[in-house]
Amino acid sequence: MPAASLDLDPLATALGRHRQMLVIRRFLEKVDSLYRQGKVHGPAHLGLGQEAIAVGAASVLRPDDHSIGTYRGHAHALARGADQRAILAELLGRDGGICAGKGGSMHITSVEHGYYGSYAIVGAHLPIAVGMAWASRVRRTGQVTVCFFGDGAVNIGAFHEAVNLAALWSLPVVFVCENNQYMEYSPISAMIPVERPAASRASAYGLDPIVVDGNDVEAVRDVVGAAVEAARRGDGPALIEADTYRLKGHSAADAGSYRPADEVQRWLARDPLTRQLAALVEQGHDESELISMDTAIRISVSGLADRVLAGGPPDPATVWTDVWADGGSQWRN
Amino acid sequence: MPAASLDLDPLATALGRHRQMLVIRRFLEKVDSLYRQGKVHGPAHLGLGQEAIAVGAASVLRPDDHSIGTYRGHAHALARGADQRAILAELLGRDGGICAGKGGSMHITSVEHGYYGSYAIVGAHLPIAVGMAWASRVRRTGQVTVCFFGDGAVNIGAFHEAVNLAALWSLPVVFVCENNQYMEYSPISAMIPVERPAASRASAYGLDPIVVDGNDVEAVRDVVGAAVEAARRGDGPALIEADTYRLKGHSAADAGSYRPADEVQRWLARDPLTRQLAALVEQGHDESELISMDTAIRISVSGLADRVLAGGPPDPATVWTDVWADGGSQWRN
Amino acid sequence: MAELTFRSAVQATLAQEMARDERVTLLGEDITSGGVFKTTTGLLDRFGPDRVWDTPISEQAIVGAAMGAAMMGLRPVAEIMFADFYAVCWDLVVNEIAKTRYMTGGQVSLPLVLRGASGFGSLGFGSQHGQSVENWAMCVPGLKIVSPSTPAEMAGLLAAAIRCDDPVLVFEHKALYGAKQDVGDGEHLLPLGQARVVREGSDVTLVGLSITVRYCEQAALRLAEEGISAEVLDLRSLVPLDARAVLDSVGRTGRLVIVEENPGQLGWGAAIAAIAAEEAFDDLIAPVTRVSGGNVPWPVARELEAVVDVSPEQVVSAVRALTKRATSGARKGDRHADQR
Amino acid sequence: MAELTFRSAVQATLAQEMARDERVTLLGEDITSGGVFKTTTGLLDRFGPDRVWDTPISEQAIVGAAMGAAMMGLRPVAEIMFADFYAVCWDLVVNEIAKTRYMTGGQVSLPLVLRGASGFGSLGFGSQHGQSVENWAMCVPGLKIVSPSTPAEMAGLLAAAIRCDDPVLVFEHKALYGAKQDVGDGEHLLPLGQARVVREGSDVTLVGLSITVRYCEQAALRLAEEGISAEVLDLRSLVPLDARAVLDSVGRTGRLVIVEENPGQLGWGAAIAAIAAEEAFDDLIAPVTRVSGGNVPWPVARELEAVVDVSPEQVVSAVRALTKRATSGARKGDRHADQR
Ligand SMILES: Cc1ncc(C[n+]2csc(CCOP(=O)(O)OP(=O)(O)O)c2C)c(N)n1
Ligand SMILES: Cc1ncc(C[n+]2csc(CCOP(=O)(O)OP(=O)(O)O)c2C)c(N)n1
Ligand SMILES: [Mg+2]
Ligand SMILES: [Mg+2]
Repeated sequence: MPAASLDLDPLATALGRHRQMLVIRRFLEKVDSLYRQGKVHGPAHLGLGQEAIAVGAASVLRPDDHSIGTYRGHAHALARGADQRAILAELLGRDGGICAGKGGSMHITSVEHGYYGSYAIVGAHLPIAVGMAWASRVRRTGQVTVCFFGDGAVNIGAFHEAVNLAALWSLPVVFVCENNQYMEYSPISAMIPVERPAASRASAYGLDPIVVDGNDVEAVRDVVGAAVEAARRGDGPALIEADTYRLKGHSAADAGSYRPADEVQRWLARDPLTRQLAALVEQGHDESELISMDTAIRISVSGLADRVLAGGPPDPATVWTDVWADGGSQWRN
Repeated sequence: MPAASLDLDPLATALGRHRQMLVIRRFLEKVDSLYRQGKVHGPAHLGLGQEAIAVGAASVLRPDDHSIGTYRGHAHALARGADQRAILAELLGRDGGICAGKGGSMHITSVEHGYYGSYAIVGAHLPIAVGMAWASRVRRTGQVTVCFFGDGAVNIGAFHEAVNLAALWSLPVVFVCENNQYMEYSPISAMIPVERPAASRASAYGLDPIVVDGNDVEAVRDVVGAAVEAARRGDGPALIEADTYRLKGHSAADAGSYRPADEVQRWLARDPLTRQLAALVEQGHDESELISMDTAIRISVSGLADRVLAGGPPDPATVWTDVWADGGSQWRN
Repeated sequence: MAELTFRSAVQATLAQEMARDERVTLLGEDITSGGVFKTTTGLLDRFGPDRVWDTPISEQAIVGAAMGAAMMGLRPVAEIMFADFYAVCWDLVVNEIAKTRYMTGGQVSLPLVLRGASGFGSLGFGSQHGQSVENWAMCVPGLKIVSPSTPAEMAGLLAAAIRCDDPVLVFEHKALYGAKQDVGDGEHLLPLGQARVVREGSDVTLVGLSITVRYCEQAALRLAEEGISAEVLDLRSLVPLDARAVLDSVGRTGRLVIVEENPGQLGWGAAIAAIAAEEAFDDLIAPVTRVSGGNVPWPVARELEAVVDVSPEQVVSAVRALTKRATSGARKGDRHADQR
Repeated sequence: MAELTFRSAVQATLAQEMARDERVTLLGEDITSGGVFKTTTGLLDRFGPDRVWDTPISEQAIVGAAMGAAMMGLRPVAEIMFADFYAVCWDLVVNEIAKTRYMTGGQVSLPLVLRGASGFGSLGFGSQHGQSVENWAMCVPGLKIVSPSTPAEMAGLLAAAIRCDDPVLVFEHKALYGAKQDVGDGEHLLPLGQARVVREGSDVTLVGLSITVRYCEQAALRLAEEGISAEVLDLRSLVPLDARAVLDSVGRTGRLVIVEENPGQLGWGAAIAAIAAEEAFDDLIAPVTRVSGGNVPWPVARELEAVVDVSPEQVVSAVRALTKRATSGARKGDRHADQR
């Protein structure tokens, strides 16, 4: 990354990354509680526990690089710097939603921050990511696209076609599989004929099998960073499998009771925030300061939520905008 | 295979397999010339040069085993014993066509002989083959399904989903990739990021990479035979790549001029029929007898073509049959 | 079955048919644990792993497996979690399943059911999880299309679909899953292709499918208060289509309002309207009217959903417009004059 | 461009637009060698490998790549060899491309074209390579749908599609590829959403699209010999739809016959018929009639194709039936009486 952007980059330091993970964690916890209060219309899939992947990856991207993800995409939008208020407004169906109330929780998008959207058909956005990277290659812009998807997505055709074409055309795209161990209710291990959902497939595309501890933000930063720079150099795509775990159910409506208690415990012990906190303290940061930073974040998020909730609904007339480039939706005269 | 079926099996001997390859070769050559005479309505994709795969594989199947293939499927139907006359009638649009004039060259099917059809959307029949094998497994019938497809099909999503599910469920299905080196006009080597279209992908499904000389009917018989018996035993699926070459263009309308002359020459030297003939002579068969067998086959095929051409068209009223199980096509009252 | 929800009607009918015919075998994502909409709860325990199969997220493989197994004589019932996902396996549905019996000259039968949640209902599922796609399937000959409107209808039509020797797509409107109804005891079985007269009337015919049948009923009640007598038809299935029922009703009422949840650009309602415009021309005393979903992808914010979703109110005003309309000069004005 | 075939109109227009705008980039199967239908011949040589990309058989990746690149500001033109293959990438087309601008609140634009061979035309391609699927796309808001009828139309509409900032599906009827026409010189550019009056007439309006426009013209000639004056409209595009042109014409003729190649079960013709039945009710003096492809998967034998394919003969007899029909008592019988 050019030094210039580094200075401005809030994710440039371990502390900054910890802070960003905290922001995401507290934001998602707030969404979870708002959901329980019936204030979120429609499903909400939270990335609780997977913050290190979003932040570690975002930390190696240039402002003009691209990322794209799934319905579990809030963390990725926030990691790129998307507006918390606009995202909350979208989730709460208030005016000023980041998708104008037309996307909801599953389609959070912030093109302004290089996050090209959250897609809710499993696998569908991998071919789209390929196209984004294809454009960068055609124009030789040096931009890289990072595409996040789940472990369950490796079994769908679009995954195969996308990774295969990216490899064939040697495109600057880094595929990051967030292996949180589950589809909706089924453990991924029961749904693949190989050991690992993504890494075990890499050789089928002439790619190296890459596995990283997805709950270690610094490890993610290093591994994704290397892949991004390789892609930028023109060395083609990478397929990275990041091991992680979702702290809650598949969506806010799911208690996740199908998960063995000891398994949950094991993973709780590997919480990316606890680990980064410990690392920072070891590096000499004052723990109490870190705690009060967390407190400040909690307070700001809930204050933000109150303000957004106080807002009004979107103008019903806007339902007819944004279908066509002319801004409207007229299909006949 | 049980001895009983062996005795009846025309493919049980090397001579019988040679004879069957000759029947297919002369049959397809006849179709090619009929096409040039404008007597075939619609496209015709010929398996000229790929006879050893069809015959070698068919030779290890029980009469109650299943096979399924692509628009390039005439050889597979014939290898299972489908009626030459009914197939020709289908190709020539005459009455008595094996698909009643509703399938044409791309959809030759003979369920009576265990050949469950020719499908013209690349990759689509692989998931169907998985279902056929799934039924055999659910019912524990010991039946095996062999699924033939081209090298170009490995890049489509359906291939990935099908082989993956077959491996996960350990189904009795043997996937045979007929690697004839080309898609339509593009060499497959230019369209994959790995060395081999199928074999290089096997490990992604926990399967062994298996490659066989697809122009050697005995080698095909041995390799497919081992996979079929393993599947029958319950050891799950196999993915076999059979190297071969089409002697003509992609379809009868294509001259195949995009193929380097020396490449064509190299492969002509490996013609499966020439090789089997040589092998038989070496084993003490009388060459002139083999030649006259060939002559007899040519004569019978062209006689058959004349008789079929003399037939009338299908009854136009039959266009309204066969949509529903009740035999009709009524969708409203 | 007694009192059932729409959801439990699915589960109970699957159980009933699995018990009745051992060839009935289920596959789908997360179905052994009951599925996302809890329509397969308990079936694994009752029928065992050979009858209920969890699959990876591989809709092409799921639908292809159903097709291949059906060719072998099983009677697979595959769950497609949300109807929107038919798009990822559309080739298997419309190019393979719909055509293979025909293109093989009748050599194979495909007794299979594809079923799952569908529809909008302003539940906040948005554009990729909220579509009603019965119209997609109606574009392609060779598929039977069922979309029930009540728990009893679900039980009777799903049983019929599973016993049908042809491929049937069953659409379960997700906003109806919670609907309760006493369906009485014993086996439920309804014919495919027979519309249901939900309510008789003489001034206008309201045609609905799935959730819109409710909207039609609610509209009919309000219209009755205004002295307008509305006949309500539940099509039940689009293929086979009971066009006669619609034409007969229009013959009596002279007016037709079709209520469809899908966008009106090209919905199933257009097929009904076109049939009426051609075959009921002399009976119609007013324009054929469609009340359809808005022609945009579905939004999520409640206030936006309300604009594009169809509603009883829209049906009521559509009917008012037709009945207010001067029928003088209309071909059948006289015959109907007394009724206004 | 002077004399062009439908096929060369595609090639020439692609070349023209690629020369005009360096963002126009092509991808598809075997297209560098000209493609299966020879619609991209010579473009690799002229524009180089950065502008013309051969792909594996991966339609989901092809369409997804076009979408992603369009989001980045390229103007990709992806070839889908046969329209039937949209089924293998339908999710990218209808759930992603059609919806992403909307579901992101207008954050992205998708200036892309998906084009390729489509249609039946009794060429022996059968059920999996012979479908007209404009109706599939019309079911889903968010896609523009163009289906040209002549070489000149192809040139003008393809250019418009490539310059359009929205996703456009262009259907090239394979039975028209050989059609020749002198298209004059200079750049061709037509507006999207403006129907073409192919021939004026006063007794009946014939509405066609793509190849059926020809059938309408041929039918009109024969009808003229019988003293029946038929107006022929070429819709050119289904979205945007020039409904006004149809309604205005029916206002003059009082009769409407829609000619569509797709199966009539739910074709684009139903949308036109439904609009007329609702908005031209007072103008219609005869039933709205559709001449549609048979409701079966397409067969291959010539004698069978002839039964399910639409033809000028069918159009002629449909019109005869309408004009013979007693118009007495018809709402507009008087006004039109003199014309019979
Ligand atoms: C094509 C498709 N099939 C099924 C679904 C329903 N679905 C939504 S999320 C999900 C599980 C995805 O698991 P994974 O890929 O591991 O992502 P995660 O939710 O764990 O982040 C499923 C099956 C879908 N959205 N799209
Ligand atoms: C989904 C799909 N895409 C494209 C095509 C057009 N097509 C027909 S055959 C073919 C080449 C297939 O090559 P391969 O799989 O190697 O089989 P082969 O023809 O060599 O036997 C293509 C691209 C198709 N039928 N289906
Ligand atoms: Mg997961
Ligand atoms: Mg090949």
